[in-house]
Amino acid sequence: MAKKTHVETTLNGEPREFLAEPRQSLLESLRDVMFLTGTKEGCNDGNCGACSVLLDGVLVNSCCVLGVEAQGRSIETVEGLGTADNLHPLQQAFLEETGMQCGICTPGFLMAAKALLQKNPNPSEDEARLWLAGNLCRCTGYDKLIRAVLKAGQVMAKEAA
Amino acid sequence: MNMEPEYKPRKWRVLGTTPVRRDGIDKVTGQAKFGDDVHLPDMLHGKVVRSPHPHARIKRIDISKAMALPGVKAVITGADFPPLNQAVVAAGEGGSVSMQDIADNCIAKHTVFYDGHAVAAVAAENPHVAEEAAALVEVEYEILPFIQDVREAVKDGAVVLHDDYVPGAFLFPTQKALPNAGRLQLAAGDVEQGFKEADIVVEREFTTATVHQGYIESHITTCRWDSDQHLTVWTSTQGAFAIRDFLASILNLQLSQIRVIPMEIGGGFGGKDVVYLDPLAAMLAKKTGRPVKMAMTRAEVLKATGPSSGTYCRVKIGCKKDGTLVAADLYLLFEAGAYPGGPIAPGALCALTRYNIPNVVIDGYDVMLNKPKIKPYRAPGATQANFVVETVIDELAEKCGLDAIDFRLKNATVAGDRLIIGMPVPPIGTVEMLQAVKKHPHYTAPLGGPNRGRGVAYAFWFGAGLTSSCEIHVNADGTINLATGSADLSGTRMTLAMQAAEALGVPLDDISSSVSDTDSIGYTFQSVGSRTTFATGYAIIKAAEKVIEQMKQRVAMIWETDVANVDCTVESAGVADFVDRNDPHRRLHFKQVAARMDETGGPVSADYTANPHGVGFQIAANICDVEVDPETGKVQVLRFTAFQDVGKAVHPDYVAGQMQGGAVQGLGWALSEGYWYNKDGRLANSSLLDYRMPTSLDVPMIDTVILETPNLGHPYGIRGAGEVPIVPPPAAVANAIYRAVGVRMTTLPMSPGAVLEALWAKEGKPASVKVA
Amino acid sequence: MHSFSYAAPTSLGEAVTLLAGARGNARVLAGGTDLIVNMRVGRRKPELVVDGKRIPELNELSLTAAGLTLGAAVSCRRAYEHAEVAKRYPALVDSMSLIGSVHIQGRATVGGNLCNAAPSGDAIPTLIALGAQARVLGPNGTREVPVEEFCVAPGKTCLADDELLVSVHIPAPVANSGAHYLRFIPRNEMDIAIAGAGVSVVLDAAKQNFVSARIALASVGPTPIFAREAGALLAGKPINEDSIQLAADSAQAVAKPITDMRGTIEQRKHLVKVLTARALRGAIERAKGA
Amino acid sequence: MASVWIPATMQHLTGGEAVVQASGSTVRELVNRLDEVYPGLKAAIAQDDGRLRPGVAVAVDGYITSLGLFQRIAERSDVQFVPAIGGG
Repeated sequence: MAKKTHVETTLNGEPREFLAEPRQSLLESLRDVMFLTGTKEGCNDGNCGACSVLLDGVLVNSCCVLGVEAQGRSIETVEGLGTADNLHPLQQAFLEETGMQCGICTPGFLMAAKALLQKNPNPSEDEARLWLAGNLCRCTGYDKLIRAVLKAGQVMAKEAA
Repeated sequence: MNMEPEYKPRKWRVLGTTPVRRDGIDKVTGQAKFGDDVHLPDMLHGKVVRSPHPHARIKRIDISKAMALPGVKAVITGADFPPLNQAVVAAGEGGSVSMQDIADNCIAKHTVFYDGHAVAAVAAENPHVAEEAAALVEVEYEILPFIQDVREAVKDGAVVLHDDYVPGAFLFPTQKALPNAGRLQLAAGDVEQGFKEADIVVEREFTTATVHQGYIESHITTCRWDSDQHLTVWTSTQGAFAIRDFLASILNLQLSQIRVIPMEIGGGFGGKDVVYLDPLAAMLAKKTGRPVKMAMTRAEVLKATGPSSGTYCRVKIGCKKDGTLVAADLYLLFEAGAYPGGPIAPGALCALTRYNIPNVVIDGYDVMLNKPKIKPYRAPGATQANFVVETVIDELAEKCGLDAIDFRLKNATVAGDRLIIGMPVPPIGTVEMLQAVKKHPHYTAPLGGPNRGRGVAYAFWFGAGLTSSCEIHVNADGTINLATGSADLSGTRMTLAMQAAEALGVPLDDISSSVSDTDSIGYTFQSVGSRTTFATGYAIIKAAEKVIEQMKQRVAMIWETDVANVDCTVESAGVADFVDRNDPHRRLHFKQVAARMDETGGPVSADYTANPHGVGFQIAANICDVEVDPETGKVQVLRFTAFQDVGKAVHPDYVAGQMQGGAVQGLGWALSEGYWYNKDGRLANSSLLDYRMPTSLDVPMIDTVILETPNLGHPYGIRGAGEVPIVPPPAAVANAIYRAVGVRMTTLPMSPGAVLEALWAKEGKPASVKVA
Repeated sequence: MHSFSYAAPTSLGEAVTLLAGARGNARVLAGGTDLIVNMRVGRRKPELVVDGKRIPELNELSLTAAGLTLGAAVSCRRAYEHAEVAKRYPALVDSMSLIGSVHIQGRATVGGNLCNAAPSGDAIPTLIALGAQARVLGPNGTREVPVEEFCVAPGKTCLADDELLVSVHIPAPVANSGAHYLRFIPRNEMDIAIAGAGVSVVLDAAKQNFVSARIALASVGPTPIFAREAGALLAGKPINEDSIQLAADSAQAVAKPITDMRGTIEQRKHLVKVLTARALRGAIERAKGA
Repeated sequence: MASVWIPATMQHLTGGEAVVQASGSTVRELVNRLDEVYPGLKAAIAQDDGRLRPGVAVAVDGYITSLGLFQRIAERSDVQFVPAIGGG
C-alpha cells in the first residue's frame, strides 16, 4: 500500500482535510473516507454520471478523479446543494415533477443539472438532454426528469429576476 | 372462494392525486441510505474471484499467495459451504427453483458455466487489497468446449452443460426434453387445418440479444454475525424475505437466525431478488468474525448477474382475407443461461394471448448455454415474444390491406374469451385501448419528412398476486405508522400510504409509510410482477378495515352503546368520522378516538397477510414514430405515445413514470442493447460504454395515455402497472422502421449495423465494402 | 486498483526528471478519464503517476497569428468554451464536444486523447486534418512531431519513456478554409466511434475549386489513419459531388477496419465513406462561410 | 359438473381432450375422479405426498387460488391448471 497523502480541500464551502492513497478516487474519498455517501457509484468508469460532482465549479465524474488531485481545490456534492428545510429549486422540482423513482441516479443528475443551469439558466429541452446525456437513469425514461430540470431553471430565473 | 368482485366503486379522496413522496426528500438531499452506504465499524471488504472461461472444470484452487498478502483475512471457495438440505424449493412466482443451481451460481463447486462465474472470494482490510488478493488466487482450469447460441445448444451432439438437471419452472414447469433444454408445449385446435383455412400466411425467423435490466445501482451486501449466531444482512433487494430464505438454505441456517434489512434499492426490474454476493459475504464474515461488505463492479453485474433471455424464434401466423386470424405456429428457443429456469413459460403464454386464434401450437424451449443464469426482467419473456408476433401481425395487417389497429381490433380478446391455457380473460379494456390508439391525434399526425415511419404494437402481461404482509399502528395523536415488507423501487411507500389514507379516512400526511426488515413484519413476497401496489395495497385495505372495526368498538365503549350503533363515514365521505346511528349529531373524529385509545383498551393496531388472486392482467399499446438514416442505418425515435390500462391510477404521475421508464427500457432493447460475446466466450461489452442503454439524448418525451378499467380483483380496482410498458416498444419500433424504409427487422437490437444489413439485403450491398 | 505513487510537479524540468527516474513505469495524468479507467481495469499499471495539471506550460491556451497552442492538460471544455477558439477552429470543437459527456469534457484533454492513442480518439483525425504538431519535451530538449506520426499502435505513441507531451500546436486557418469532424455512433452521445472522419479543405478565392485538402480517419485501423491520398486527390478539383465521392472512395480504400463488438468490417468501410463525404460537405460549407 | 381445462402438456392423458367434466367439492376430489377416467392425470398435477406439484397452480372461476387442491368448488365451476403468474 502506498503511503497516504494528506489532502486539503474546500468541501461544500467548508475547509476539509482527508487522507488518501493515490489509487483512491475522489468518489471513494468522499464516500468511504468522509462518509458523504450522497454521491453514488454506478459504473466507476465515467459512463453513468451517478458520481457527478463539481470540482472548482466544473462538472466531473468523481470516479475519474483521484482523491489526491483535490488538493487545494473546491468540491461541491449533493450534500451541499440544499437541506430538507431549505431545498434547492432543483431538488424541489425533482420532488414536484416526480423526476426520480429509485433515486440512485438523482444526486448525479442534480449536480449535473446545477452545472447546466449555472452556465445556461434557461436551457431548451435539447440543450438539457445533451448536457445530461452523461447521466444514465434507468427508471424514469428521462421525461419527468428533464421536465424537472427545465422547471427548476425557470424557477431560478424568476428568483434571480 | 370469494367469487364476488372485490372491487367496489367509490368516490376517491386520495387516489388519483399526485402528492410528493416523503422519502423523496432524503433522495434529493443525498441522505437516503442504499446498500453501498452501509459502513460498519471494523468492516472488511470482500471480492469475488471469477472464471475468465465460459466453460471449464475447476481442477485446483490455491489460495496460499492470496492469504499471504498483508491485509487479507480470509479466502473461501465452494468447498467452504455445507451440503444443501433441500435440492428444490417452491418459488413464490408459482414455479420452483433448484436450490442447488442457485447455490452453485453463487460459487461454482466443480464446473464454471460462464464468463464471470464465481469460484472463490476473499476478504481484506480494504477493497483494493481484496482486489489484489483476488488476482492472487490461483485457479487451475480444464477448459471445456462451450455453446452460446440457443440453436446450437438444442442440436444433437451439442456440448452438454449438466449431466442431469431439474427442468426450469418459471411460472410453469417445463419437461426435460433435450440434454440442454426443457420444453413447454401449448396447443389449441388443429393447427394444420387452421393453416389450410388461411388465405395469407407469414412466416419469419427472429433472433434477439441477451439484455440486462441495467439498474444503476450495483449488487451490494454487508453481513455481520452476532455472538448468538444470528446473521444480519444489509442489502439492496427486491425481496428481503427471498434473500433470507435463500441464505438459510445455502448456509444451512434456520430462517429465524437471519435478519435481512432492506436498504433503499437503486433499481431492480426483476434482477435483484436472488442471492449472489450474500452467501459469500456471510461466509467470509463467519470466517473472520468481522462484518464483511461486498460490491460488484459494473462488469461483474453485466457478466455474472441475471440478464434476460436472448432468443431464436420462428413464427408462422395465418389469417383469412378479411383479417380473421386462424392459425399460429410458434417455435421459441429462450436462453435459460447456465442453469434451467428462464422465462420461456411467460413468453409462450404472452406471445399470442391478446388475440383469439382458434388453432395454435407453441413449442417452447428453456435452453441452457454458457451465459449467466437468466433472471426476470420486467414482464419476463413477454417482450421477446411480443416483438416476434407483433411484427408478423403488422405484416399480416398490411397484406390484408387493413389498418394496423383495425386488424388488431378484429382479433382482440375481450373479457370472457379463453386464453390458450383455458383461463377466461377478466374484464379489461382491450377494445377501448385499441380504439383510444386509433383516436389519438398522434395516430394520424403528419410524419413531417422523408425516411420516417409510424408503427404500433399491442401487448399483454399477467402480473402477480402472491403474499404480502402489513401492519397499521394508530398513534395516540391519530397519526398512522404503516409498515410493509415490500421493497420500494419507485415510490410504493407513497402509493401504499395513499391506499391506507383512503381506507382509513385520515389525511395522507398523517401516515408514515416504511419498509420493515424480515424480523419485523410478516412474510412478504418480492417487489416483482407489478404486485406491490396491487397486492400489498390489498393487504393494507384489509388491515385498515380491521383498524376501523377496532376504532368503532372504542367509540361504542366511549358512548356506552352497542358497536352495531356506530357507523364510520370513511366509505361514504372519505373521512373517518364515527357517527351514532341513532343520533347523527353525535360524532367522533378519528383523531378524537385515537386520543382516547389508552383509556379504552390501549393502542389500536392491525396486521394482515394477504394473497390476492385477482391480478386482472395488464395491457399496453404504443405508437412510435422513427426516422431512419438510410446511409447509416441509424434509427432516431421522434415521437412516442404509450397507452396502458392500469385499473385505477393510484398516483397518476407514478403510473406515467412506470410507462415512460418501461418504454425507454423497451427502446433500448429495440435499438441499442445486447450482450456481445467474443470468440473466447467472454463478454466483450461489459461496461455502460458498450452496453448501450439509452441516454436522455436518445429518446423523446414519452406521452402517456392512462386507461382505467377497474380490476374486479382489487377493492379499489387497481391492477399492476410496472411491467407491461416494456413489452410493446421493440415491435412498435420495428413496425415504424418498416414504414420508414421498407425493411422488416427480424433481430434485436435493431442497431445501425443491423438496419444497414437489412437495407443491403433489400437493395444490394456496395461492392466496395464487401469482404473478400 | 494497483498501488502507485503520485507526484504533482510544478515545472517541466521536474516532470521530465520524474519520468526519467521511473524508467518507463510512469504515466502522465492530465484529465485522467482514460488513464484512471485503464488503471482500474488493469490495462495500465504505472508505478508512478505524474499529474501534469500543475505545470504552467501544460495549461497554456494561447492564440497567436501563428495559430493555437493547446497545453496537454487543457480540458476540452476550457478549450471549446473559449469563444475565439470556437470561432477559428470549429472542427476542433466538433471533436472536443464529442469526447465523452460534458462531465468527461470538463477533465479530458486533447493531449490526453492523443497520448491514449486509441484508434477511435475523436480529437486525432481533426488534429491531423488541421496539420497540427505535437510539442514533445525530453531530457534533450523539445521536438515537434506531426500528429499523424504520433500514434504508432493501439495505445502506443512515439513518446520515449522520459518524454512528455507539452502541447499541440495548430496552425492558423488560412483564407477560404474549413474543417469538419464527424463520427458515427449507435447512440447520440457517450459511445466510441464506429468510424470517424476529420477533414480540412482550402478552396480557391472563387470557391469553385479545391486548393488542397487533408483527410484523416478514426476507428478504421490500428491507429487513426491519415488518408493523405484522399485529400491530395482534391487539389485543383472542382467543388462538386463527383470530387467528394472520389475522395470518399479513396478514404474508404485506405481504411483497414476490423470486426469487433462495435462494428463489422463492412459497416465500417461503408461508414467511413459516408462520413468522409459528409465531413467534406460540412468543411466546404464552413470554408464558403469563412 | 365442473369444467376442467387440461393444459396442452397433459392432453395426451385425456385422449386429446382440452376440456373435461367432473364432479367434486374440492379440487382434490375433482383430480381424484378424473384420475379414474384418465389415469396419470393426478400424477401430473400432484406429487406422491399429495401436494400440488411445484409450478402447477389452480384457477377456479377465473381466479388463481393459493389453496390449490384444497380449494372448494361449486357445481358449475370452471377449473384450470395454470401457471401461478409473476414477473420482474
